[in-house]
Amino acid sequence: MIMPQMGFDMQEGRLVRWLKQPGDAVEKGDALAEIETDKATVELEAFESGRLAKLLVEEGATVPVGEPVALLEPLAAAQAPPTLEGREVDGAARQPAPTREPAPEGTPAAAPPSPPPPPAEPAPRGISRVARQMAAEQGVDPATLQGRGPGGRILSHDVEEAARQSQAQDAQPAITAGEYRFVPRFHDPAHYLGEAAAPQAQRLAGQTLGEHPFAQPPATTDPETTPPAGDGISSAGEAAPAPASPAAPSPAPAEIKPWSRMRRTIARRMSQSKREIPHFYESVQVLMDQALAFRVDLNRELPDEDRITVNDLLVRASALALEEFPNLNGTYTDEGLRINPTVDVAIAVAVEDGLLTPVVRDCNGKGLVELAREVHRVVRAARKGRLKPDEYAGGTFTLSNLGMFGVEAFSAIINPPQTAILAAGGARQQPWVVDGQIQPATVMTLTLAADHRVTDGVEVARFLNRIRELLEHPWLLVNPHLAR
Amino acid sequence: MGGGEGMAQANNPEPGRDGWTGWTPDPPPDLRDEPPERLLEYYRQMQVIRHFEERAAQAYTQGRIGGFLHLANGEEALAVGGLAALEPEDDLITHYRDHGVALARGSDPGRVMAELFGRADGVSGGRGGSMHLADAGRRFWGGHAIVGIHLPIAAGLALAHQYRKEPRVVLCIFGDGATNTGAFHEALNLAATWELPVIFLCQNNLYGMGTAIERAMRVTELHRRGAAYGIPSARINGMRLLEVRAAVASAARWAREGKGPVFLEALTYRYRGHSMADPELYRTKEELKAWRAWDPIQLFAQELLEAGVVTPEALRRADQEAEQVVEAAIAFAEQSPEPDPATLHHGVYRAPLAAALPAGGGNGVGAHLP
Amino acid sequence: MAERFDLVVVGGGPGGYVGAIRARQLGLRVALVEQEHLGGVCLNWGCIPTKSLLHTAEVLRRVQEAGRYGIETGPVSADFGKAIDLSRQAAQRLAKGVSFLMRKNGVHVVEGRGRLAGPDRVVVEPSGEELVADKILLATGGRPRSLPGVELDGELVLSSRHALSRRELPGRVVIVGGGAIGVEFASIYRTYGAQVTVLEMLPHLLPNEEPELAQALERAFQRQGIQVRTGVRVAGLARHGGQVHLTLEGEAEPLEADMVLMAVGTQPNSENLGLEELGIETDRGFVKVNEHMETTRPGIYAVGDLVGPPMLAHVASEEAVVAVEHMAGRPVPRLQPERMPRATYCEPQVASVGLTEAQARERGYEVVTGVFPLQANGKAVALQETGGLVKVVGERRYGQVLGVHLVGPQVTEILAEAGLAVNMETTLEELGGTVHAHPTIAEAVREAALAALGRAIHI
Amino acid sequence: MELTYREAVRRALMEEMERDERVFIMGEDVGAYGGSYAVTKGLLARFGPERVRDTPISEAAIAGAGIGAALGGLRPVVEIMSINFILPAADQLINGAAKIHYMFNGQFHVPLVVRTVNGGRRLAATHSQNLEVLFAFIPGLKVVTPASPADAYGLLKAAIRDPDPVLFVESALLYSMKGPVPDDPDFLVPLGQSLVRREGRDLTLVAHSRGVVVALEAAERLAAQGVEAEVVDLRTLRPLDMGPVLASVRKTGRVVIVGDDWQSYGVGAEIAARLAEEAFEALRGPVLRVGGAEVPMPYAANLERLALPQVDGVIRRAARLLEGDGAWLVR
Repeated sequence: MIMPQMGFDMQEGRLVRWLKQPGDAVEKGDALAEIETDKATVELEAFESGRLAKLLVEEGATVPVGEPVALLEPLAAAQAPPTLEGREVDGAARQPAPTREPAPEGTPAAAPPSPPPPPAEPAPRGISRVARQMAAEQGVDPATLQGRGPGGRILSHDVEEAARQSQAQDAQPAITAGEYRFVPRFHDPAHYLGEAAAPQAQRLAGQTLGEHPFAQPPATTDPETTPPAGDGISSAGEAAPAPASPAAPSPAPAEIKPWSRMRRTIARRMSQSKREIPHFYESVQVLMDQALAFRVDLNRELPDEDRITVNDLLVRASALALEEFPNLNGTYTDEGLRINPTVDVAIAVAVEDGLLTPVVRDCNGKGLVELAREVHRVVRAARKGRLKPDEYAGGTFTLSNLGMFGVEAFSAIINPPQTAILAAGGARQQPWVVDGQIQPATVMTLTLAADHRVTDGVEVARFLNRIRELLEHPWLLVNPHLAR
Repeated sequence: MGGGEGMAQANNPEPGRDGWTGWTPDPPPDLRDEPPERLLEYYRQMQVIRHFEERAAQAYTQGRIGGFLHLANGEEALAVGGLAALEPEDDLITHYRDHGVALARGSDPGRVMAELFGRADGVSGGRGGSMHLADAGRRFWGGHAIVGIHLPIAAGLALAHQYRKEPRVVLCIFGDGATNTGAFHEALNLAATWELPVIFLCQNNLYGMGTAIERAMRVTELHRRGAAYGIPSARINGMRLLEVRAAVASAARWAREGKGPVFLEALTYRYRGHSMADPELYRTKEELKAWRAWDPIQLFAQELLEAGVVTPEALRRADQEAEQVVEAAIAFAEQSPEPDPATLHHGVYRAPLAAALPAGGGNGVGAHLP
Repeated sequence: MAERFDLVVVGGGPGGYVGAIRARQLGLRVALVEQEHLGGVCLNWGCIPTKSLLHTAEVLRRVQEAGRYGIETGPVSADFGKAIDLSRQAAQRLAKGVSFLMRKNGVHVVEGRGRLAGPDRVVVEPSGEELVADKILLATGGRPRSLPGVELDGELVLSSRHALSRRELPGRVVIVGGGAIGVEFASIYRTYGAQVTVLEMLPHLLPNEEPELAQALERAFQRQGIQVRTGVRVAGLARHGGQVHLTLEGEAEPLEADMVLMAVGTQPNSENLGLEELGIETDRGFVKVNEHMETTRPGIYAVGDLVGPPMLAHVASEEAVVAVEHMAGRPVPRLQPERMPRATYCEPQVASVGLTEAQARERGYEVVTGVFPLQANGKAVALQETGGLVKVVGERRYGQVLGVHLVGPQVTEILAEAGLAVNMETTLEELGGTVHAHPTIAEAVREAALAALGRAIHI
Repeated sequence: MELTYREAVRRALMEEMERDERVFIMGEDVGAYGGSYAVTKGLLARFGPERVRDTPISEAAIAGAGIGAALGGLRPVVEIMSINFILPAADQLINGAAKIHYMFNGQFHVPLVVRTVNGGRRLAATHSQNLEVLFAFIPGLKVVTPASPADAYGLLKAAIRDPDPVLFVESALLYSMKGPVPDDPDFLVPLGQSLVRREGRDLTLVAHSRGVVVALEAAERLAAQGVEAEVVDLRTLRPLDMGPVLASVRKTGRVVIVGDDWQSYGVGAEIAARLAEEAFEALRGPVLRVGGAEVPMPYAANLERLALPQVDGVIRRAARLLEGDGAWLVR
């Protein structure tokens, strides 16, 4: 690897930081190091896959364009196990550029040997409990912080500083007390390219199409890179893949990946729900053509950021129907059913390693657009890990929508202490018989799981039929009191 | 309105003629209705472009390519799909992010690479470089590197067709940033007014250099800008090759029938920086990852595989062919000589300078040579 | 011919020499200018010789109190001059150590007085040698202040520095100033038998510490026969023969003394440094710096007593590290002055780190405190030194430990634990949940934390 | 045949459009209105709206469409109503037209004529400029400034038949000037040839555009005093033909350069530099210039007169050269 030319006027670059170490496997396209030029800090990109054999240049060194900075063993050679030597920085490695000529002979400074270069200091990792809690409260991701406490420990000041900055940005994207920091906006492909989630996400894991790199499930399935889908909402649904059946015996001992806190919480709550709540299920099929057309019409009038999604329509329909079926909006207690004064719909949102259920309060106190806006806001906040505790607790009903993941129908687990959860599959075209004639129709399957202690089959059926009615006559979603 | 008599109306527009209707892009065809060889060729072309640009990037970091290098990784479907919809006698003009377009138009990869290397065998003789590729034989009128400059020129090319009553169209490709230049607005207005046969294909990759579209314009649905000039306009998914091809083909049909220009906004994304010196501070890695899930080549390959119209082996063969093509292009470019120094002053003008001038005194340059 | 360096350090105290070493570790070429002794006030005229004297006094006190332990010693005599000699030896040994460190690390030491001669150069007086550097670190330290109009004559009115070389024990000493230096000398002189009076303008000794600590100290001083006069102001000072008469505001009768020790604070050595010429701003003599210790002139940094309180050796050292790392473009740790540990070696010792209760309230914390008296600590009882306490200041929201305050035997050594707790932002639960060895004085820290949680075991 | 400058331009346009159906004109108000300076009057009726095209007020589009049409094989003659309005089109002309042939290695060429007008009377700062020199700076463009009806006629025909982009700068103040024009539809004045408009032995006056008229009048008045001034009309600013200028200066040793453009960095500056490089030994005195005052053009009549080259100014400089003959060498 050489010091790359990164701009027509670049003569030399400073190697700011190695992002890979000797012995590390390198994929084509990986960033190996950060290079600082006069204009910017850019990444040194690997144009081949292989293994980083040796660093020829120390961090901080300034290197003319075209001079080697590291040795990259191509893939074949890299198959050999890495040697320890590879980890050593060559003795002849370039020292940080001397900023002055060497000391003149005879001066005391010249006599002793130069002290060894400072060892690379370890990345700061620690975080105080105080800082961690504070970060959780303030919606600051500790991983984004650079600790400035002892040894790089992240302390409360660091969190406060970050929170202040982020608040300043939220409040006003102008120059604040400090330096202006540009925060890029996320351009969601789903927003621009359509409703559907990224194409690869639609494919079920494990499905392969043959022996070609593109035939495999894409590399993008790692959770970090899973594109935030248009409505990327997941659910604690029973459709979640069952634990893998015992795999072929593997020579290495199985590695235990510890449960995250979120997974533990989900596990506890879902087990409790299934244990304590007598679930029963009912499904209806809804013709969605009208709703989809209605949505398109509506969106034509709306600014981009307020575009209504199918999910929004489902929230709306559920909320309106719940108003008429307060039992399903109630909370089971041993003493009796608590009737909740407002309809607060929780929406299951897939996040890394689990799901959150942000709540939209008082759904029926809002107009459709306002409701949608609020849904988008809380879903966005959930994805960004910026939900405040009171934004994900205390819903009266949950909607779980896996439609955009190509799921046809599924049933979900009630989110206690709620009474019911609605599971929505995808709207897809299929033959439909009307008056003895087959014609194409866009059909969506809705499945309600309800608590049998609170309600019974007929009430749930009526409730589902009301939702169906609302969705099939979508203008009712704007004004439910209109005659059909 | 419409018909082939656009010119006659140019000076006598009907009062109140400000609407447009009647055109919508064709939907993409079913894969299974396409000849598999053709689909495979599209795939191969996209891979050639992808490899070509990757190797160019590498050559750039090695200092073998100079100046600016603007890559279009992620936008291959637009180039290949868009040009698949053109006839050979149609015109093509584009902006500086032009490698893929040149290759998709059929320019020789070796000569394109040689141009990047600044060699005599380059498509522009080494005088143009990455931003200024052109291929007269393929009616490829150039990569133009001043943002928006080529839109009026495209209108003029179309005017020539209209003037001669030839059923040819001009495909004019430009970025989202160009839609903020004065030339864009002037060109759209002129083309609309005169019903010139131009397809304005806006490659909306969401950023003009590092400025996100919403930071540069209030109307970010760029097709609405076309509509503002009375041009039939549509937004399409630029990551889906067949969607691009179908839309451009239906636009070309419309223009060819003398009904005037069409404006297409193709949404796409550039996976690399604006140029090689781009630190990409203006977008997040998450965003880049999210868009990589829409990689047009991967998307196309998966659709082909799912539809069962090609085999993984065939794709792999195409991959290999693409790599071989690009390696050969590099080799060709490397062995190509530098331009002859004696040609420095050649071709500033096409006309020979007035013969009567005294030697060394006349043409405004000769006298100043050392 | 000017010599060129990456960094020139002016001053070889704990700020200057530590900065120089860190800079060498980072690969810079460094020169250090020192006009007197490497090690600065701390080694030569501060921390180290006083600790030597305090230790000698401690030994003497043990012997004097031997009877309490049933040990008969007969008449005890002590040579104060010898104690002073020992303290000088300690200082010299350490100064040599610093000199060795400079050589070992390749710091080019220049003798003389450094003064800024330009944004990139320091001139050394009297030689006139010029040192040119990219960066300059000012660490010229401070010197004892006196009261306005009162000359430090070294005979009757002394600074701490004078006192450290005065071999004769005065009969009656008045110490003006009840800060750390004042109370440490009070303990020394009293142990050797002098009559000691400490005057403090503010309501308590050690006015920056928790009042509980000061009160405990004042009680102990009174038991030892040290007169403590707080809330008093010196109105006049007159020399009469070999005596000094101090008049206190509102009091007719003057205090008589054979010697007055001025311990009213430290002033920065910021004069004749060439600051004004370069437009480097100061505030009441202290050089103004930003959080990276950079002065208002980019490239020139200042640390230690020169930039203001807390005027402690270890603060100067840490500031120097911050400054040098910033010069070298490294990520710089955040300096939090209130999280710097403070140790005072009077008898009994006083130590603290973090916020006092009042400071914590000022900052809007919902404060909880826990106090554990050493009467309930097994080790203290065994040592028969139960005059002391530990106070932990925490806050309710996260349970963060904000401050730990100690008074009692050997508590300066326990301070390290408290410093860790505060700097790592330990919670009361964590501190209270950490098992401490029994019997130790340190157990009191845990108990105080538990007390703050309402769960102390031994009270 | 005797024609005005305006008629000469119109006649050249008509004849070329008749000769070659690829030739068409477009510009703002060239058709129904008849042209801002009435140059294109009657052409719409004669050639119809396909070939006489009124455009929107879109200078960039006009120039760009001209480039495109020229690339596409037509011979567009586009009109920019006044050179004061050409700046939006400068991008198209400088970054487009001037580059395309060279940059694409001769694959394409741009046979485009951009007609426009400089100067004016009482039009003040934004409408009186002589910006032709901006374009004369650009290799790849040709810049033509006819100063007589015959040259207007012959140069325009040559420009239309030329394969390269030509900026054809007419002079607003000369439109009504009358002069002989050959009655020959194939009369061409080659681009890039200067012309000696009047012979003389004592002094050389070099001029372009309206400056030529000033120089000729000055020469007349000098002749009355027995001084014979030679007047060289540059006619084409790029490519510049220095031949007649050098020949004349080698003969007279004295030179005054006359032009309406601002002196600094102007045409006169270039001529003076070329003389210093190529005819230094022939000079018998300093190279003097008479140019526009370095101010935005004022509206008031007296100020405007002061701001433009006048015959008197030329004569004063001529006198200085003649009277001080030899003195400057001693000094």
